[in-house]
Amino acid sequence: MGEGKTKLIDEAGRRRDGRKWDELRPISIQVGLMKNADGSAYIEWGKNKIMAAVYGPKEVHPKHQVLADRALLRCRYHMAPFSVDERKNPAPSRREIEISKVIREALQPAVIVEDYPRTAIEVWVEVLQSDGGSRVAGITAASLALADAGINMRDLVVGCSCGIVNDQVVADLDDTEDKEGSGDMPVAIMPTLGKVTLLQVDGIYTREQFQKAFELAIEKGKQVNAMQRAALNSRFFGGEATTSEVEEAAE
Amino acid sequence: MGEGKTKLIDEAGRRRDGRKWDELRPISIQVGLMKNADGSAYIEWGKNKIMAAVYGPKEVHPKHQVLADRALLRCRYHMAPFSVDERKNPAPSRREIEISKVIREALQPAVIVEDYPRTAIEVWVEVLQSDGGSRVAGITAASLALADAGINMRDLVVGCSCGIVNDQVVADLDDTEDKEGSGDMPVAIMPTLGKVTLLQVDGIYTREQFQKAFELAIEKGKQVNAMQRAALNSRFFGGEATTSEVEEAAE
Amino acid sequence: MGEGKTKLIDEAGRRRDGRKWDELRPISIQVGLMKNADGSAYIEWGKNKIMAAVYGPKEVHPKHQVLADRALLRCRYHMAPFSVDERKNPAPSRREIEISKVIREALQPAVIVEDYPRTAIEVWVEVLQSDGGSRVAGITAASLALADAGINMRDLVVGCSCGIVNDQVVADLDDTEDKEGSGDMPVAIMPTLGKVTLLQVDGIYTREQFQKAFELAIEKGKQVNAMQRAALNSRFFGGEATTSEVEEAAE
Amino acid sequence: MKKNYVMETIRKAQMVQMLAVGKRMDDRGLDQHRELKIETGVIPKANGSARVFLGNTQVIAGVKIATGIPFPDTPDKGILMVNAEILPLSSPYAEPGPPSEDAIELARVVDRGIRESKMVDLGKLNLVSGKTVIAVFVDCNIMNVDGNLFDATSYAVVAALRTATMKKYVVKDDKAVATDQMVPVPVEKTPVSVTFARIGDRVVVDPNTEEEASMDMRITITTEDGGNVCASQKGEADSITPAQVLQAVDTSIRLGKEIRAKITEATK
Amino acid sequence: MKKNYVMETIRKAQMVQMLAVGKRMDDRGLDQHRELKIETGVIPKANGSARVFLGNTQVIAGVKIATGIPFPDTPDKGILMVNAEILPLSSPYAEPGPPSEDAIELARVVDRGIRESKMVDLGKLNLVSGKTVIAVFVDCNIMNVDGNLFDATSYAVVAALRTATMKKYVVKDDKAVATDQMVPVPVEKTPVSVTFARIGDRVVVDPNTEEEASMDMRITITTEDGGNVCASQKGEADSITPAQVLQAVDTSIRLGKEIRAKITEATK
Amino acid sequence: MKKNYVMETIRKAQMVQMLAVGKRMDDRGLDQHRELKIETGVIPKANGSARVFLGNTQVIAGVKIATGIPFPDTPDKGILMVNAEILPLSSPYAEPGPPSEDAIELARVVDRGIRESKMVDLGKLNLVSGKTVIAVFVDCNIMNVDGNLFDATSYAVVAALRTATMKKYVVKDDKAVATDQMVPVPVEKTPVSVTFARIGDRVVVDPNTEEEASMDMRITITTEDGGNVCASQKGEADSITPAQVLQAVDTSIRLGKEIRAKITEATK
Repeated sequence: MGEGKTKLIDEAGRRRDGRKWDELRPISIQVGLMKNADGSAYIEWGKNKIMAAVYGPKEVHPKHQVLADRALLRCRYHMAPFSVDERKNPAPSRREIEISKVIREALQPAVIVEDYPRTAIEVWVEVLQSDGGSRVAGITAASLALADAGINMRDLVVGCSCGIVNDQVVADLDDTEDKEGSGDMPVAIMPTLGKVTLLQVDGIYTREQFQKAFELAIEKGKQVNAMQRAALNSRFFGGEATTSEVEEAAE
Repeated sequence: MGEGKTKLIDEAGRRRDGRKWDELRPISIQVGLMKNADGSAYIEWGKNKIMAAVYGPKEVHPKHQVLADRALLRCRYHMAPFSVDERKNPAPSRREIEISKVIREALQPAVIVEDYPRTAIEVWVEVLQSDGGSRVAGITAASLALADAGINMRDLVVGCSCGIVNDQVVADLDDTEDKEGSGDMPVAIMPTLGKVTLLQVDGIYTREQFQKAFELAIEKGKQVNAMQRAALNSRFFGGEATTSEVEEAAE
Repeated sequence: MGEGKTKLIDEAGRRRDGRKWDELRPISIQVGLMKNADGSAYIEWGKNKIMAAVYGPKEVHPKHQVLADRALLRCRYHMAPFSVDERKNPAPSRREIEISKVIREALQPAVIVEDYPRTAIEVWVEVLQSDGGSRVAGITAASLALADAGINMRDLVVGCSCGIVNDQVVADLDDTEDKEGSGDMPVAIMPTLGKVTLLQVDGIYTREQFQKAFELAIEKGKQVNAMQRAALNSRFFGGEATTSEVEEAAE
Repeated sequence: MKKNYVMETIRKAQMVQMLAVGKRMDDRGLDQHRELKIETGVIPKANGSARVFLGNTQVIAGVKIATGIPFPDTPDKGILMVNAEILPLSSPYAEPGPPSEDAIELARVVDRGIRESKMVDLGKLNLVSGKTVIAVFVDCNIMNVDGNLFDATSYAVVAALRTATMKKYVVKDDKAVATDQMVPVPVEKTPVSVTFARIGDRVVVDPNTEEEASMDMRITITTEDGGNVCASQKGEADSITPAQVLQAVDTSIRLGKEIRAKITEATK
Repeated sequence: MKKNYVMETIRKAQMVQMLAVGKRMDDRGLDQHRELKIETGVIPKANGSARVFLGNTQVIAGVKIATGIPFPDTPDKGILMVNAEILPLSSPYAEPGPPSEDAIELARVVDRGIRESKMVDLGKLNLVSGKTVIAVFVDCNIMNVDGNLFDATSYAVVAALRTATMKKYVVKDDKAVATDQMVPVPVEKTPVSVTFARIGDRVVVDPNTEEEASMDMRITITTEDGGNVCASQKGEADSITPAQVLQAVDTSIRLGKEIRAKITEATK
Repeated sequence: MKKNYVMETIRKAQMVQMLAVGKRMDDRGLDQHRELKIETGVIPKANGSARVFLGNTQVIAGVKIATGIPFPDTPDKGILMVNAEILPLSSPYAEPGPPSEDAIELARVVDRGIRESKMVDLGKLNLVSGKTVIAVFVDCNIMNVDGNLFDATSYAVVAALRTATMKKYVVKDDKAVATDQMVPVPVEKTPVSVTFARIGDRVVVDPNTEEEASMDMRITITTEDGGNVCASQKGEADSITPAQVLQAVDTSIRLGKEIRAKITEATK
C-alpha cells in the first residue's frame, strides 16, 4: 500500500472516476463463451478483463495426487504479459503463486468435492487486463465457470475488495486507489450461506475501520452476486436478467 | 586457496586466534535436539553452527529409485542465506551439490545399508553459520544424527580439515586460514576401523607436507571422535561425559 | 536474415570462398565412429563439425510416453558452448528446441516406427563447430546414424540449404552468406522416394526464386546422398566408395 | 494428444474418403479458410492488441513497447520479440508450465513471418546506436484451440502491430527521453501466413482440430504484400511432394491477397 | 500431508468433542498461545538474527543488509525482502527443492505484516534516489514444524529486525560509501501476528500440528502498536463467519499487546 | 546405472579373483593407463581445443575467451571456469538436461586441479582492476564414456589451455581494447590427474567402465610439475586405508611425470 497522501476523494466526496465512497465500478459478466472448456465465464470489472475456465471432473495426473474421498481442486491465477503497465514476465511470480492458492481456498468451500472422489477439477483464471481487485473479480468469474461446468456447488462465491483511501473507507478500489491508498481488503463470500471464504488485508485499519470495510465488502459482494445470478440466468434460460431478480438477489 | 602470503602465524608459532599449529578450535556437540527428526545432532565448531537431521528408513519416492538390496542414502548439504558474509542465494550452488555428494559418500561406508533394502535414509545438513571446515563438521554431526536415529552403523564417521598456512602444516583451518592460506585438506574417517571415507585436497603440498597434513587430519579426527562419543553418551545415558572416557576414546 | 547488401559474389560470379553459385562446400562423412552408441555418423560440411548418434530401440521412460503402435522418436539438436563465435550457454535455447523438433519431424517419415511399438529411438545431434546449414548437415548425419544402428528405414534423409545472396539463388550457404544474405531455405528430402521432409524458409523470394532455390536444394540433396551412400558402403563393406557409385547415386 | 487409436483410424478413413471427392466434414472447399473475425484495441493497457477468431480458434495478441539495449550484432536496430502461451484454458490437452515445444515453434514461426517480411522497420526503432533502442514485445495468449494456431496467431500479431502506437522519443545528449506524443509503430508490410494440412494425399487449407488429428503433414507459407514468399515451415511426422509444395505456394499467394485485404480493412 | 483418513476422522471427532466443552488436547485455553521463547543474536555473522520456539515449532530468522538498486516505482525507498524455507529437516513432509506454495504464502504473509505496519522506515534506507538504497533481506529457516508457522516466523523476523544493525553509509558525489560505524535498522513499529484455526465450530489460537491436521480454516490477523489491524490472511479450504472474523480481530488486538511486550522485552 | 545385480556380482567376483594374482581383464598392469591419444586444434572456432582418447573414453574440450567483470573478492584476477556435459550420445545411461551431480563433480574436480596448480596465471588476465578482466571458459563435451572421465577430461582441458591463444588487449583510459594480435594464454604449469579405483582390496589405475561398475572406491590425485600434490578427490560409497592413499600419491607422482611428458609433446 502507498502512503495514502495523494488526494483521491474530492470535497464533494467524489472519487477520481466520479464514484461515491460505496459505489461499485461498472461490471459486466458473460457465462459460457469458451468452446473447449467444460465451463467458463468472462468478467469485465472496471478495467479488469478476466477469463475463467473450468475443466473437469477429469482423471488425476500424476496418479499419486489422487484423493480417495474427494476431488482435487487445482487453480491457476495468471496474468497475461500485456495485462499490466510494464510487460510482465510470463513465468509465474511469487504473487501469482500465492493468489492461485487463496483463490483455490476461496472456491473450495463452495464446491462439493466429496461428490467427485479420485478426480481433478481445474480452474484457470487468466487476467487479460488488470485493475484493482483482480483476484475478487477472478473468483467471481471462476465460481460461475464452475457452475457453468455443472459442478455440484453449495453456493456461488463472489468477492469485492474494500479499503481505506484518504483515511476513509471506500468500496471497490481501482488500481490507483489500491496503489496510492492506505489499505486494501479483498473479501470473498458464499452469499447465500453468509460465509467468508477469502480475506486478505493490507494497510492500517482502526478496529472501526476494519469492521466498516469488512461489512461493506460483504454487502457489495451480495450486490455483485445479483449480477452473477443474472448472468447465469441469461446463460441457461436466455434473455436478459430482469431488474426484479437482480434486486431480490441483492437483498 | 589464496596466495599464502598473508601472515597468519606469528614468531611464537601462534595463529591469529592464539592456537598452536596442531590445535583444534573449540567444539561443542549436542545430540537429539530436534523434535520431528528421527535423529539429529547440532555442532558448533569454531564459528560453524550446523544442524544435521536424519529421517528414515522410510518409503522411497519416486519408486523407480528403489534399490532392491540396500537402502538409498540421500544427503543434502545446504547453507542458510545468512550463514556467510554476503547473503547466499537459497538455490543450491554447484559447490553445495558437490559437497552433498561427497558427504553422502563419506557417510555411506559406515551405514549398513544392506540392513534396510527398499528404503530411503535421508540426511539433511543445514549450515546456519559457516566457518572453515564446514563439510567435516557437517559429517561429524550427520554421523551422530544417524546413530541417534538408531540406524545400524559399522562405525561413526568424523572429520577434520588440515592444511598449509605460511608454508606450515596446521590443523583445523578457520575461514581466514582457508581463504588466505595455501592449502586445505578435509579428511573424514571411520575412527575405529581406521579407514578414510572423505578426502579432498586444495593447494600445493610437497610429498612430505601431504603426508604430515593427512596424518594430522586423521589424528585430529580421532580427537573429535572422543567428543562425538561423549555427546552420544550424554544423550543416551544422561549426565556429562567424563574426562577419562574422552581420553580413552581419544587414544 | 541480413540486409543482403554486403557484396558476397564477385563480377566473375565467384563467392567469397571461390565457389560457383551452385557449388557445395567440401563434405566428408564417416559412419560408426562412436563406441557406445548403437549407431553414429560424423559429418564435416564446410566448417560444420557434427556428431550424430542413435540409441535404441530401447525401453520408454517415463512409461506414460509409450506409444502402443509405434516407436517414440526422440531428438535433440544441441550446440557445444565452443561451437560458435561467442560462447553459447549450454542450456537449450528456443532455437535449439525448435530445430530439435523439425529435425525429428524430418527424420520420422523415413523411420519405420511401426516396426518398433512400445520402444524409444533416440537421436542425439551434437554440433561441435557450427557453420551455415548445421541443421541439414545434422539431419544428413542423423539418418546415417539411424541406418548404422540397423533401424528399419524407408529411405535415407538428406538435406541441403539454398538461398538468396545479392539477389541471386545460390546453393549451400555458409555462415557469412546466411547472416549477410537475404534468404535461407533449408530443405531435407528422402532422395529415393522423392519427398520433402523438412522445409523452412527465411527471407524474401519471388515465386521464381522460390522454385529455383527449392529445386536446387533438392538437386544438391541428391548429390549429398551419393556421399551418404558411399560412407555407408565404406562402413559396411570396407574400402573407399567408388566414383561410379557416387555418380549413379547422384542421378 | 492422440488418445483413441481405433476412433482415430475410423475418423481418418472417413475423412480421406470424403476428401477424395473434394469434400470436407464442415463443408468448406479445400482452399477455404474458416470465418475470420478480427477485433482490435481489445486490451487498452497494451500498446496495441487484437483478438482473432478463426472458426473456433481464438487468439489474443498484445504489444508492449519499452526501451532496451540492442543486440551486439545489430547495434542500430530495435528489438522485436514474439512469444506465445497455449493457455491451459484453451484446450483439455494444454497444461500450465514453461512453454512447450509446440508453443515455442508457434512463436518462432509467427516471428519469422513478421521479421523476414520486414513488416516492422527495426532501423526506425534505433534511438542511441549501441546503447538504447525501442523493444517491441508481442505476447500471444491462445484462448481456444480448434486447429491452425499458426495462421490465427499470425493474424492476431499482425493486426496488433498494425494498430499499435508508442511514445515518441527524443534523444538529448545521447539519452533517449520519452515525450507525451504517441506515434504509430513503423509498419511497412502486412505478411500473411497460410497453413495447409495433408490428409492422405489431399491438401487442405486452415485445418481444424479434427483435421489436425488426422493430418499427416502440415506446412505454413507466409507471403508479403508483393506476393513474395517470406517464411515457411513444414511440420508433423510425414513428408510432402515437391509439386505439393509449389502448389501450396501458389495458393498461399492467392489467398494471402484476400486475407491481407481483410486484415487491412479491420486495422485501418 | 493427510495420510490416513480413518485415523484423522477419529482424531478430529475427539477434538471437536473436547472443544465443545472448551478443552484442548494439550490443556491450553482456546485463546492461549504455547510457550514463546525468543533468543536473539544466534547468528553473529548476520546483521540481526533470532531463534523462536513456539511450543515445538522452531524458526531461525537472519537479516542480511547490502546496498541495492531501488525499484523503479519507489526510487527513494529502501528494499525489504522476506523469504522462508521449510527445511527438509523440519518435518517428515517437507522436501528439498524450490520454495513450495506453502513456503511462498508463509513468507508473503509475514512480509505483509512487517511491510504494512511500516515497521521498517524504508524512506530512511534511501542513499542516492533512483540509484542506491539499502536492501534488507530477512531469510527464515523453518527448523521444526509443530503448527502455526505464521506466528513463529513473524515473531522471529520481528525480533531479528529489532536487534539488527547495519553499517552507516555516507553519500559523497552521489556515491554511497560504507563507514565503520554500526547503526540500528530504523525500526518504528512492532507488528504482532496472531493465528487462529477453526475446528468444527470452535476457533482456537496458535494451533499445533495435531490441531492443524483437523482444522477446517485458518486465519491470521496482524496488529501494530496502536492496536490497528495491518494485515490478515484467511487460509485452508473452508470458510468462516463474519462474526468469527470480528471476534478474531478483537482477540488478536488483545493478545497482540501481551506478545508485543514479550518481544520488546526479549529484544531490548 | 547398476541394473543387473546377479551379473554384477559374478563379474565382480571374477575381477577380484584375477586382481588377486595381479591381472586385469584387459591385460594391463595395475598401474598402467590405457592408450592416451591427444589431438589439438580440433575446433578452429575455439580459442583452444583438444580431443582426448583414453582407451575408448573420448572427451573434447574447447576454450572460449572473452572479457568480463572480476569477482568482488579478486578484483585484479582473471576468471577461469570449467564446465562439463556428459552428452546423451556418450553412453546409454547419460540423459539430456541440466548437469547431473556427476557432471558437476567432474567439472569441479578438473577445475580444482587446474586452479590449485596455478596452471593459468590469473594475475596476468587482469585488464582494469575491479572492472575488466579476461574470462577463460573451458567447456568439456564427454563424447564416449568408458570409465575414468576424471583423467580424460583433465588431460583435454590441460591440452586445450596449453594450445589456446587470445586477443592481446591494451588498456586506454581505463578501457580494455582488443587488438588484432593473438597471444598465448599465460600457462605456467601442467597439472596431471591420476585416478585410481579400489576393487576388493586391490587398487588399479585408470579404471574402464567395467572396472568402475565393480569398484568400491575411486580416488583422484593431481600433481604439478614440481611433483607436488595440488588436488585430490575421493569418491564412491566406500572407504580407503591411509596406506593406500599414500601409495596412490606416490604412484600419481610417478605416472604424472610420464603423462606430463606426453601432454607436453602433444601440445608444443
